[in-house]
Amino acid sequence: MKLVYFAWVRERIGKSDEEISVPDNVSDVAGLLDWLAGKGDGYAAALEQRQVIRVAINHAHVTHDTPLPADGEIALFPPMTGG
Amino acid sequence: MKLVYFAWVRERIGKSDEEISVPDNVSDVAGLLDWLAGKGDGYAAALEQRQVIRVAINHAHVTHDTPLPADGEIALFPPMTGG
Amino acid sequence: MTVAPLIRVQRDDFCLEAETRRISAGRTDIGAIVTFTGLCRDEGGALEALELEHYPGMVEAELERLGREAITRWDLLALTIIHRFGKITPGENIVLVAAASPHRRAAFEAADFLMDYLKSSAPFWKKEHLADGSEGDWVDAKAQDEQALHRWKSKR
Amino acid sequence: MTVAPLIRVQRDDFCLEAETRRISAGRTDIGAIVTFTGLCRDEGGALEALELEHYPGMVEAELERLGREAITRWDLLALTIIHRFGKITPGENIVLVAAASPHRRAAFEAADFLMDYLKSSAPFWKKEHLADGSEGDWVDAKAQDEQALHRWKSKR
Repeated sequence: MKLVYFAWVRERIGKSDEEISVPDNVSDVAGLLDWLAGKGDGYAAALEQRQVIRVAINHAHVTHDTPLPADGEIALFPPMTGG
Repeated sequence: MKLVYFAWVRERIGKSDEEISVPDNVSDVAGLLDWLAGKGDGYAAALEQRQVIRVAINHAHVTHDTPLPADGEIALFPPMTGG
Repeated sequence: MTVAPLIRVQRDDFCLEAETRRISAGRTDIGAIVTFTGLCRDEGGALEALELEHYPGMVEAELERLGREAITRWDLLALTIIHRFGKITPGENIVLVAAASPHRRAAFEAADFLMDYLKSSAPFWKKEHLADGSEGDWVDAKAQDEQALHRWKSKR
Repeated sequence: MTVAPLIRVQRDDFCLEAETRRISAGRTDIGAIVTFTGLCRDEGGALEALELEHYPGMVEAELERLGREAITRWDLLALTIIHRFGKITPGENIVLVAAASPHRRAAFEAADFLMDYLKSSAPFWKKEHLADGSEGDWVDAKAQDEQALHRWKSKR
């Protein structure tokens, strides 16, 4: 599965994207965020305020209770500030 | 006093402006409209539906109960359709 | 600094880009510009042209008054109102309102307000020239245009 | 005929006149065009530039989705959304929404709706570069931008 990061999520994690394999017991977006936060200080800092992190699966906004897809691109980013 | 007419008020009266002297007993806009309506067929046709006629005194919108000014320009016209 | 509305009543067409550039040139405090352009429609092919009659002198005074009211109600940095008169054919511009503000809501509301009021209080009258060569009627004022004004009386 | 939104996400500036001409050229059924232009402010001189990061692919998909929703809700004849990315200095354009309709209310509401939703759901993030040479912060999303969305949920 491909993860992509934007804005201060990207800066804190220290990379803009990566390929990952999640453990079998991680089944939804919330579980993914919990698991990622344990991967190191950068991840922990990026995901400290878990509730503000926005998530998109294959370019569509999703909520934290959305099941993870079998494959595809998952994006993590702060609230958007376009316009 | 100068009267100016626009749109179908102008067309029905048959002129775009005229100088008039109103009788002493005509004191407000409603009185002026009543008096004008008696001046001839064109005036009567123009002022048939008295309540839709809009009036401006010296370039400012006024209601029919407004006293006539001592001097100046009074405009009679249909509801506006700009924009 | 008090903002003064720029009012123009003219026979000629206007250029949207020129007007917004006039507003924004050399400044860095504008966050939003909303423009409204009103155009002549052909009413499904029935209309050849509109003839816009106006009351010179009063039109300018009334647009100035409306512009100043908008500037009082909203945080505007610039405001332009241009209204054409004379013969206007389908597809051509009739009116432009451009409102600039630090914030988008003020710019949207001011432009919307001005179009609502301009329709009912700026002394213009439209006469139709029909495509079949006949002389059309004077356009009737719409009751919904009068009703639109109530939107602004409950606010603020 | 179904109207499709014109979406562009680009580094370069855009021209308001060119975009409205693209919309109105050769047609006689448009009565109103409302444009919203969002510009970069200098925040009282503190800001040197904004850096706009975006999520390529998703931005286009999201703007297309919002554009189609607006076309479903309002009687639009044309709709253009252009959003820039990269480094943008004070006074420069950031975003354009242009909505055309037979009637003014639809054009106003659609442009207003799109700006509200675009702020909260198009994947762009603004980082400040400060005039004193220091690296500024990422711009925070405003609670009022989230609240603005409720305006559209009670309607229709």
